[in-house]
Amino acid sequence: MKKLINTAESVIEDALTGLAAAHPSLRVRDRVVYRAGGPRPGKVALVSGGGSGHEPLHAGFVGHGMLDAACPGEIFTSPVPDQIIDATRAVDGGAGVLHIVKNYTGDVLNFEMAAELVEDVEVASVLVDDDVAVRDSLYTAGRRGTGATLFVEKIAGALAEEGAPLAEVARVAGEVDERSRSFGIALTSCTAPAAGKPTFDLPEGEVELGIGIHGEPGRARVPMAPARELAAVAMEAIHGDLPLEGDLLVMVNGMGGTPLMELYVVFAEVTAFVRGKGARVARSLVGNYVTSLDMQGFSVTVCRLDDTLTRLWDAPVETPGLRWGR
Amino acid sequence: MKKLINTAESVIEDALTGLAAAHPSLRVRDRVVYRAGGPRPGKVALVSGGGSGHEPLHAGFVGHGMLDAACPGEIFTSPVPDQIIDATRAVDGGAGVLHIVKNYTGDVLNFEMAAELVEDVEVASVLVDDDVAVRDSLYTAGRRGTGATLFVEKIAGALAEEGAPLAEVARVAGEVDERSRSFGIALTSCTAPAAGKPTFDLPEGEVELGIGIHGEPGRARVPMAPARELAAVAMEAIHGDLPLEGDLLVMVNGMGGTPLMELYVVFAEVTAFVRGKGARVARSLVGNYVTSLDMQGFSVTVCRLDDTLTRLWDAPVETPGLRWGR
Amino acid sequence: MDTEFFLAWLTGAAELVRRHRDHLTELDAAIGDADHGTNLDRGFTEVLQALDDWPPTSPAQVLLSAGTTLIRRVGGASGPLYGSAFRQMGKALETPVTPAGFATAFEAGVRAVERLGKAVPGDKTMVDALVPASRALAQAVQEGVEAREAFERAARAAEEGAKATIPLRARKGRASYLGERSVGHEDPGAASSALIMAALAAVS
Amino acid sequence: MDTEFFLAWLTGAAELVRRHRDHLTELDAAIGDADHGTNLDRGFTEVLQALDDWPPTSPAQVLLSAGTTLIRRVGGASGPLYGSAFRQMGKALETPVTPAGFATAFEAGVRAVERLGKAVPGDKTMVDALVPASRALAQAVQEGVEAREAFERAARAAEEGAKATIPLRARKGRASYLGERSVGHEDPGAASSALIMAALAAVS
Ligand SMILES: Nc1ncnc2c1ncn2[C@@H]1O[C@H](COP(=O)(O)OP(=O)(O)O)[C@@H](O)[C@H]1O
Ligand SMILES: Nc1ncnc2c1ncn2[C@@H]1O[C@H](COP(=O)(O)OP(=O)(O)O)[C@@H](O)[C@H]1O
Ligand SMILES: [Mg+2]
Ligand SMILES: [Mg+2]
Ligand SMILES: [Mg+2]
Ligand SMILES: [Mg+2]
Repeated sequence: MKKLINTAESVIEDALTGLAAAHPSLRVRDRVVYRAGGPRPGKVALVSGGGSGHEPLHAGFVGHGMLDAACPGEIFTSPVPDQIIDATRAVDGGAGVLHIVKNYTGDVLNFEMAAELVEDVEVASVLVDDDVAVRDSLYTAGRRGTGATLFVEKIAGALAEEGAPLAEVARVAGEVDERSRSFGIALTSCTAPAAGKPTFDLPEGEVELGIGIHGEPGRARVPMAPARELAAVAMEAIHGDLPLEGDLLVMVNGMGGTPLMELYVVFAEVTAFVRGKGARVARSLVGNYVTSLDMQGFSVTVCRLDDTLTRLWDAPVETPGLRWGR
Repeated sequence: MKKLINTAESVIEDALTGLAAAHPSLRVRDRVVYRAGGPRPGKVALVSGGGSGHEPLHAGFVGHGMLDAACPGEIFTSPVPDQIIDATRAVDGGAGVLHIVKNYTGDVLNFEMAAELVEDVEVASVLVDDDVAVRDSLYTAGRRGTGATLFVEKIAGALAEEGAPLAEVARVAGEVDERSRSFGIALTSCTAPAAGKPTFDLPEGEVELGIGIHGEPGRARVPMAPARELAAVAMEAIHGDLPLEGDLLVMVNGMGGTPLMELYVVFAEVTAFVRGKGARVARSLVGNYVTSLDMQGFSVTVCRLDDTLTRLWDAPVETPGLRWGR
Repeated sequence: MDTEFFLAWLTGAAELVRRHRDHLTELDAAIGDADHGTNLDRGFTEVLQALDDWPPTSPAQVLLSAGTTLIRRVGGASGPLYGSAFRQMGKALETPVTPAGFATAFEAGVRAVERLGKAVPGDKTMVDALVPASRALAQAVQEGVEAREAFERAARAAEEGAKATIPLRARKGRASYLGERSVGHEDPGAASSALIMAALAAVS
Repeated sequence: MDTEFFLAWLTGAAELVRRHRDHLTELDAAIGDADHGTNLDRGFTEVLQALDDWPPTSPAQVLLSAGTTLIRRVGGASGPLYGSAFRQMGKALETPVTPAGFATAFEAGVRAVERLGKAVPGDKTMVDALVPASRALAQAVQEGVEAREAFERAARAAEEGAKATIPLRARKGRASYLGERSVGHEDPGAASSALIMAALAAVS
């Protein structure tokens, strides 16, 4: 394993030091990343968090029009209640706080515990579960939260900036999750610093279908194929669960080790696929947004837009990872 | 080799198709990426280009406040004169065109040939050569152009938007290059699609110092070390060539396969190093901006700012790869 | 069973977790996200630290302190689960601690895990090691065997329960995402539960 | 030496470049950026295409067409360099083509490379193969040997010149960035120049 770190133990601290140094718009205190300037009176505050290793998610999306605070856990390990409690109390501007939680047992348990312990703040919570690779059934912990988390954070964040009340922000956040689906494919595994070696072995000629964002193996292993075919596998899985119709927000997301050029190749295929189904890519993102350390591969996330969601997506955002309109 | 491509031959075309689909603000014609909306009357136009594989450079920096057109060559191969001639003629708004050329024999020769052939347009050209790993002497082709290219494109682009004349834009572009230095370190080689295997072998325990951005081996190979030490090697090389003083613009750039978290770890060390020299990181960028396909590693680029350069750096920019202020 | 006994248990558990850290992480790498060993090692190290910083004066305090520390320092799924288990055990523990009283408290702790995680035996989780351990403990106490023997039976039951997760298909936690592919691997949390019970049996 | 002869030369060169493409790319991987083989293969394929689309009617036209295509399609350093070489050769070539006339034109082509790239023999570039080839050609012509023999000597000189780049330290092009580390590798451009000269000698 070769990584640009000092020690496996200090990597989170060191990265947060760098993040704070690079972005004067952020403040880092006790393992929580805050938007500078303190709570916004009257504005619903958004708090998210989860294991580290998915950068820029979540800390990179703290700022105007998105999150008020992010709680980074250890690598692939959800944050502890203390972080979430601190964040929730610190960002509350009197209008309450929305917890955006990716659907993983650890994230759910820790956010639940935190929510119970801050009786003094009005807390609502939205669970993100967009990964169609996992069937939501009695036989699973339910669908994983992956790429749609970014959509939920951006759109709910824009609504909160508009001054909408907590219940409304929570409702729309849930709606975004319901209208979104994702599917991921890995070309390589990733290497967690503490583990020191790849989480799983993936031979030269094969890829993993239906991976999550924690280096966990996927649902199946198949031979490597051209971008066109891999894109089709992901899009068929999504289309089979939520038919592609109307205006779509589409993200082709890199898993961290895949260069931009390849993501554009995939995006070209995804766009053609969408057109083929008679739908339209109305808005898009191509890049590394919800990653899995140094994993090579991609995921596609699709959200069915309506006028309100489109307006909120287009609203100004100013964060290290996503910025437009200001 | 596992890559998200259809064929090694079609990768550039396919990626440009995806780029155009993802960014309505761009137009792609005959292997040239243009800013939509045609030439800006009275504005000096900026044209750059070079081999592909460095994304988002250059095509990702086409837009308001930066480039008017980019000419992507084959992977790691400079563009041909035809592309540069087409671009130069198409973007000229009557105020002339600045060619921003990275100092590589191929880039220089092709841009020179193109410039000679467009007698009908006033063309000035700036050569970017910021890589301190290469001594500029009778014994080399001169310093390579690497990270400073982004600084030159951003700052010259802002000045052009302000309406400055060609000579002035060219002068400041040259000044940015003179005030900038870079040094790169590779943890892994990269794999060019056509070659199908890594350009060089780099054993588990070793790194390459002083690499360029074309997967060429560096100046020396040394044992892997903690981020703090690798950052110090890069910064000492830069500081030894251009003493770190006053306000600095610092970019910690990923080579394409290195996750953001590690780049922040490096940036934390770079900031500490700069402070140790009594200088100040006044502006910064951390991310994958001038890459080498899927190479893992980083480069640091430092530019000594003055008030004018700081103002121009802060000016609004709206491109796929760099955006703020609008 | 005094305060020393419970301190010795947690110290032993911390040692076993440290020694088997990489193994637990490898088990998690196969069907999870390769962090269970590091999570628990970090957690138990902090547990000992806290017990050292604020010396407890009763068995219940030892368990409450350990549980709180695990909740506050581990994260992930196992942090809240183990943390709640020790906290509930502490709340339910009556002094002076008798084997019977301990068995009752232990069962309360296991219940907390079941309540929080909603897993039932057979779901391929730590519950598959903890429930058999709890049953064996209650059974042994009823039979009136001496404490040491009771703990050894509980440890054996936990160990068997952990191994029994190998053929199971996971229905809870990350491993459930793998569906059929989770079959053939031991559940990391069940394995760590077996270690914690082994530490109990090893207290002398 | 008629138009057919020159078409045969370029066809042969294209075949040799195609056959040695991966080898040229490997040479470039060692001290450059691993694209010389693909660059030239792409270029010569286009050269034959253009010669097929717009059939030339004179030897000079063959060389001018080839040079222009290489400049327009190859890119990199070798595109403009080889392109200018063929264009200058074409401009300097007088019909009917005699061995002496060809040697003069060839020398003009090599001069174009030297002028454009500012490399001198010993810099570890294609110049190290082209200059000896040009000299051998002139020499042979002076000695009045027949064309075929003259071309074989030129090809041998180019081949020897290419191999002679191995111990050299590069002072031009990408390889120069490696400093001392460029020693011990054959220059890819010199190698491709030797192939082009071999194709000349092979025309029958
Ligand atoms: N719902 C649940 N109920 C009981 N135990 C669970 C549940 N979900 C996960 N676990 C246990 O937690 C273990 C994983 O812990 P750990 O790896 O530390 O957390 P994470 O899964 O968040 O990375 C699993 O092996 C399993 O035994
Ligand atoms: N200044 C120069 N003069 C003559 N030949 C040169 C010069 N620079 C490079 N070359 C030749 O070009 C070859 C490399 O060509 P190629 O790999 O196609 O272009 P690039 O170096 O741009 O990738 C080198 O091996 C060398 O022979
Ligand atoms: Mg985890
Ligand atoms: Mg090249
Ligand atoms: Mg885990
Ligand atoms: Mg080359």
